[in-house]
Amino acid sequence: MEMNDKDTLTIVEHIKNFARRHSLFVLAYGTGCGAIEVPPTMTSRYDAERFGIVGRATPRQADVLLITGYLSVKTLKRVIRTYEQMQNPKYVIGFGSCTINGGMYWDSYNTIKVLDQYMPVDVYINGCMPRPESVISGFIKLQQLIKAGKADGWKKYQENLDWYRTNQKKVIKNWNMPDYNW
Amino acid sequence: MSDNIQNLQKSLSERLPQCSVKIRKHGGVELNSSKENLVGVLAHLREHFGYRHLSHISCVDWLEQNQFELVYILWNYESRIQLFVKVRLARENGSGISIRHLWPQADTYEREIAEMYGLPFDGNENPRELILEDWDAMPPMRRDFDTRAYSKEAFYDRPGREDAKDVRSVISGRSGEEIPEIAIPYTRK
Amino acid sequence: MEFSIKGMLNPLLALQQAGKRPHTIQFPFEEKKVAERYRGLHFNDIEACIGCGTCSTICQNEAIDMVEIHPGDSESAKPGDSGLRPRVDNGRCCWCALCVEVCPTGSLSLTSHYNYVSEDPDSFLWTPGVSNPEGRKELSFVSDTSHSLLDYARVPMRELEGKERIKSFAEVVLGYADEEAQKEAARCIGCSICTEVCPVHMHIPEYISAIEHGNNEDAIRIIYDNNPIGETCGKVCTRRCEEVCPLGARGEAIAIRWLKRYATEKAENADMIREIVNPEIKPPNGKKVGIIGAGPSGLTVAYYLALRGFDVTIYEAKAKAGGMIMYGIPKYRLPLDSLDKQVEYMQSIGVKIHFNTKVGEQISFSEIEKNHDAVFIGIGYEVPYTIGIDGENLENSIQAVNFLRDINADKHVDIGSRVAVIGGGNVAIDAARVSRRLGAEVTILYRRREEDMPADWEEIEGAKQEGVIIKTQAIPLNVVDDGSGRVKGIRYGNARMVTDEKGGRPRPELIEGDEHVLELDTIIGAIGQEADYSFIPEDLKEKIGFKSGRILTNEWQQTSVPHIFAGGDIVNRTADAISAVADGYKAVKGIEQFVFGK
Amino acid sequence: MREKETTLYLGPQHPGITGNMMVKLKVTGDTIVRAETHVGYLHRGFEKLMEVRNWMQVFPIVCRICVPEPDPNEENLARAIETLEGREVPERAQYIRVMVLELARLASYLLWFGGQSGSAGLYTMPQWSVGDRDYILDLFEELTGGRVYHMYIWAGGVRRDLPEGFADRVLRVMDYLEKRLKHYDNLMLDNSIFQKRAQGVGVIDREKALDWGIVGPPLRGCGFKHDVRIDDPYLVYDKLKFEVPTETGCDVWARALVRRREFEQSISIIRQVMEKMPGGDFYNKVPNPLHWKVPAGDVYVKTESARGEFGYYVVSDGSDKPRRVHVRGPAYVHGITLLEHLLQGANLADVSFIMNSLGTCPPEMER
Repeated sequence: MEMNDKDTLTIVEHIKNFARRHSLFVLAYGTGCGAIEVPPTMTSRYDAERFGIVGRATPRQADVLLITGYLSVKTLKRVIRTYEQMQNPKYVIGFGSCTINGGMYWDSYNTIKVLDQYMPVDVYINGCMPRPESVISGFIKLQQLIKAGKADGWKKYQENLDWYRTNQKKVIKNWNMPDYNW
Repeated sequence: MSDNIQNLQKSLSERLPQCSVKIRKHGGVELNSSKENLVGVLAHLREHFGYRHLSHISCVDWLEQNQFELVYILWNYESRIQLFVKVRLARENGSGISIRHLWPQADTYEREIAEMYGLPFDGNENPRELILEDWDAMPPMRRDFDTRAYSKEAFYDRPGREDAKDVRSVISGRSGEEIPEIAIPYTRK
Repeated sequence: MEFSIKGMLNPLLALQQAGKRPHTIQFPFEEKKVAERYRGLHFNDIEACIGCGTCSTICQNEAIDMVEIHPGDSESAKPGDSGLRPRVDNGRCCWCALCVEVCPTGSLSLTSHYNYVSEDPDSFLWTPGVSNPEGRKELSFVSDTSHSLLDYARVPMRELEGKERIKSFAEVVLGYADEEAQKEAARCIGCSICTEVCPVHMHIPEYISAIEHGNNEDAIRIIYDNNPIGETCGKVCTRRCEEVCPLGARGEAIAIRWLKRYATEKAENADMIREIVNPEIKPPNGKKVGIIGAGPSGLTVAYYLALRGFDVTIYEAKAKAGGMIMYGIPKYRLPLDSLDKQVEYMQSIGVKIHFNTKVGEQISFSEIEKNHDAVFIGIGYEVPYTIGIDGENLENSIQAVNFLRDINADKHVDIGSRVAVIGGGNVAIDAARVSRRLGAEVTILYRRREEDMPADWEEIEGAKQEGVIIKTQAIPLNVVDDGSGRVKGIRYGNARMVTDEKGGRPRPELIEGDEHVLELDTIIGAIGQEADYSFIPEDLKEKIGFKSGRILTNEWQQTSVPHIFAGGDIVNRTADAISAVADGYKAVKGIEQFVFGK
Repeated sequence: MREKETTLYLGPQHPGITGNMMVKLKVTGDTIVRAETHVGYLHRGFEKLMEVRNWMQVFPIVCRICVPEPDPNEENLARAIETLEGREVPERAQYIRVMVLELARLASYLLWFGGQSGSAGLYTMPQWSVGDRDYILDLFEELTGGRVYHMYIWAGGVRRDLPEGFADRVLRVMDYLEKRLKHYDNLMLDNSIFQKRAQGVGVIDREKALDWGIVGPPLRGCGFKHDVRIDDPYLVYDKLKFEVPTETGCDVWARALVRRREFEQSISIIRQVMEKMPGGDFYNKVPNPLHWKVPAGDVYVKTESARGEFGYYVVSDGSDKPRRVHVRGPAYVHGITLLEHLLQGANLADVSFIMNSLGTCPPEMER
């Protein structure tokens, strides 16, 4: 039942996207200070599990990578490695100011400023740090994007890998990481 | 309390004549030691004065005097008097002396200072990087390291904010005011 | 260790919680109301904001840019407003709200709105108030003068007591001590909004900053950069700068005038000024400029032209330089030696002044014209208007300008013990306060309300403290004479204020029958002055354009006769020293351009 | 025959680790032979950034140094500046600060309750305690305008006065938490599983703890009574009555008990503070922040945070920017020297359990 209209998703895609957006498994990696608002989001007061958002221990099991704020160069290296280990489709949510334009660490010698130079970001959440409500809104936004077939950062990453690599290697001096095959 | 401090100051000056001892304005007692005497002094304080708790080791870069200052902050659980031991070291090619045989946690402090200031510690040749990774510029905590310039060079800024204007130049441009050179250092930045 | 029964059963007690209503907030279906002072996204009241940029300066994240909302805003903004408005980069902001705490006008606030997500990172650049006009209704973390980090209270100026003052002509204002000045200077936020409304565009934030740092000599140099009578202005300036000071929006403006006074007084004599300012004097360029009138505008022209290598000569009708600031301002506001010191300094750098040389009497205008490459006229308004009521030409009905001039020239004036001053400007207040010092009971009669008085509020306050009675809404009707050609009193009528149909300011209307007579010895008229142009030859007068008593000039103070320039009260309407200095400063450029044919 | 040594990297991405850090372990079987702590993943160069910002601009930065409990940082910096300047802090502000610090301690302990039992596999506890922690965050939000980062305590006092009726709401939350403690005990401290996991694990010798600069609950868990609030009192702690609980087990269990008992003490302190809260000013205004200079000098101030002595060494050269702000977080020693020591010979399964018991907090180790 394929439809020829380029802009229309196939029925199969629709079903896939339905499944994807209602089981967003989040990788438990607190990369920055925004991680402190993740436990309240996940636990009883805000209970993100209502939306199928569940924490997962390893990148292989996870769909969503939360970049909870700033990334030091040292963490960036681990984050890239983690991101590349995640299975497609995968999504990245940027928490707060630091991921957008450096936030309060705009002149720090050890943190990157613009996250989307190094990896694709699907949704940004306003705040420093974002409240649990904002985090949930971020997830809802991500669900909407998935539904519309627009959360395709992972495709962008594959297509523009060279560009990302160049940027990544500019800050990560010792690139001793394996290449992952998606 | 102040009696205790004075007694302490007195007995410290007697027992450690190689140091200058003074009562600090903001509490506690301060000892100034030379690099050579430092380890002996600290060991003595620990053994005979009850300064068992090493709170902190800090380093201050006095670029103007071309010196590093190491500050050892000690605490006595009984007398409850803070003690500062300070030592000045040469900034270029200087080195401190490790005290990790006295307090094992000093090891971490020394590694950090070595990394962040480029000040090695004799007796602590721990090669592991503590905080930074593959750092190849000047040690970042040195006063002459310009973090803004470095960050501008190393990272990207998001474009879109180039149209920002400076209030002072807008006002002076509009009024035709010519700001003389003598005034420029006083202009708000 | 054994497992205890308790240790195995107690955890099961958690089951008690089953069946209890969960405390989960069902966001987004149910929203928790955020706290009243929550720090969410910014809102800026665009109307109240004056674009001082203090928010941008305090922001440690460099998250705030000052931008034009519409292209050209910064060009078209009214004075007292930079035309720029803050734009916040929410990719930088940390919502610490320091910007709110330092906003002098209180226009910037944080709202309770925080929830914003987007896939577009560029959409996080917001202009508060423009991007979120609805934010006005959601204000939460707002600025308040009691919490603000800015100091809204001025360091009070020490003054003589009212009773002490009227005993002599000693200067009323005592000046700031070093500490006071530094404390007052430290209040400044350095925005430079004030510089635009200053007619001369003095470098106000810079010299204030220099004072704050204790670098008074730098402050003096900065002041002398475009104002050679800074000390005079420091004492008597009408200080429009203070009217637009952002701190004045919710508190007291920086005491810009007193700070200038403080700095300039640090140079105690002409030699010290010379030493500190140490101006660069260009070698003579062979061009000669004649200046008529040694008032503020003439002195300014002379000073800066002399520095530029011109041969400058001033022709002054009176025995001392200064014009109206010498003869029109009482000594308790501007002591004689202060002015002398400034004039002496100017003479030391090569300004020549011919005193007691009235043009048209001792020397003719055409002679000056002939001997100089350019001529500057700065004669000021010295001829008083008459009040226009019956009997005002009686013997002891005098004019304030003449009265002040005579007093400053140390002449004896007998005003008796009861005096009425007619008018509400600074000259009226001066005349009243001088009369107090001569021992008289003084009443000021003014047509409108006190808030309509053109005089400085500080002067009005000062007069009140000294015991001057101010009768407002009182319209003089006629002078009552005692039959022997002397004034016995003045008949005035009380007035009510009626709104002007044309939208102007309310005007007084006489209340029929509410007339009174005030008995007195002297009437002093102070309702304005005009200029005496009689020295200008008729044929030249026709060529120079006039409009309602004032000479028309271009932006460089050049009249329609190219080599004649004019400035001060005879050109501008503001009638204050600083505008005269500004005219002089512009004329310097005009003359330079004219002489060298640029 | 010698068993084969394997290298294991625990973190930085690991669900059991306390924040973004890593422990490199050499193990034989599941016994740890040697452990190395690797930090720096959260290094932002705060101390450098503070040197290029003026004294007022430093305030929003310091709270980010310790995410779970930012207020001791604010208190330290404020007190350091006040000491250098000789600035008086109004009494009301001091009481408010104590309240804020104790609330922060409670919030931090609630998070710890969750972390400690979560790392033992008791997943109900974090659902409760982290959820309950939110009520304290609500109080913070009402008082300061921010949930996590408060930027509330600053030189000269506090930023805003207490909102109307705030005391009632604080006391209501205290009553609630006190009631909840019983439930926590059922799930955690009275639970055989937890007891079995905690007792005799992560033992540190008392003398070593003293020599090594161990502070806070780990030290008090060794039976040594040291608390900055008592030993070097600041604010109005000397006017309040509270106990400093100690335990003698030197193990994870002892530390847990110490924290559990301190929790009650903090509630009692907050109640006293609310009762004694004086009126008057809450802020002694600092000079214009754009050119505020702090007199030259150096000072070491410390605050008892939930994890122990939190110290700031602040040097001013008399200019408008700090010369040096050096942070001594309790986790600096706990997370590196002590953790490496305690992990030697420990069971692999206990790593995150021990780590939690020490209150390891990476952002304060590397700033």
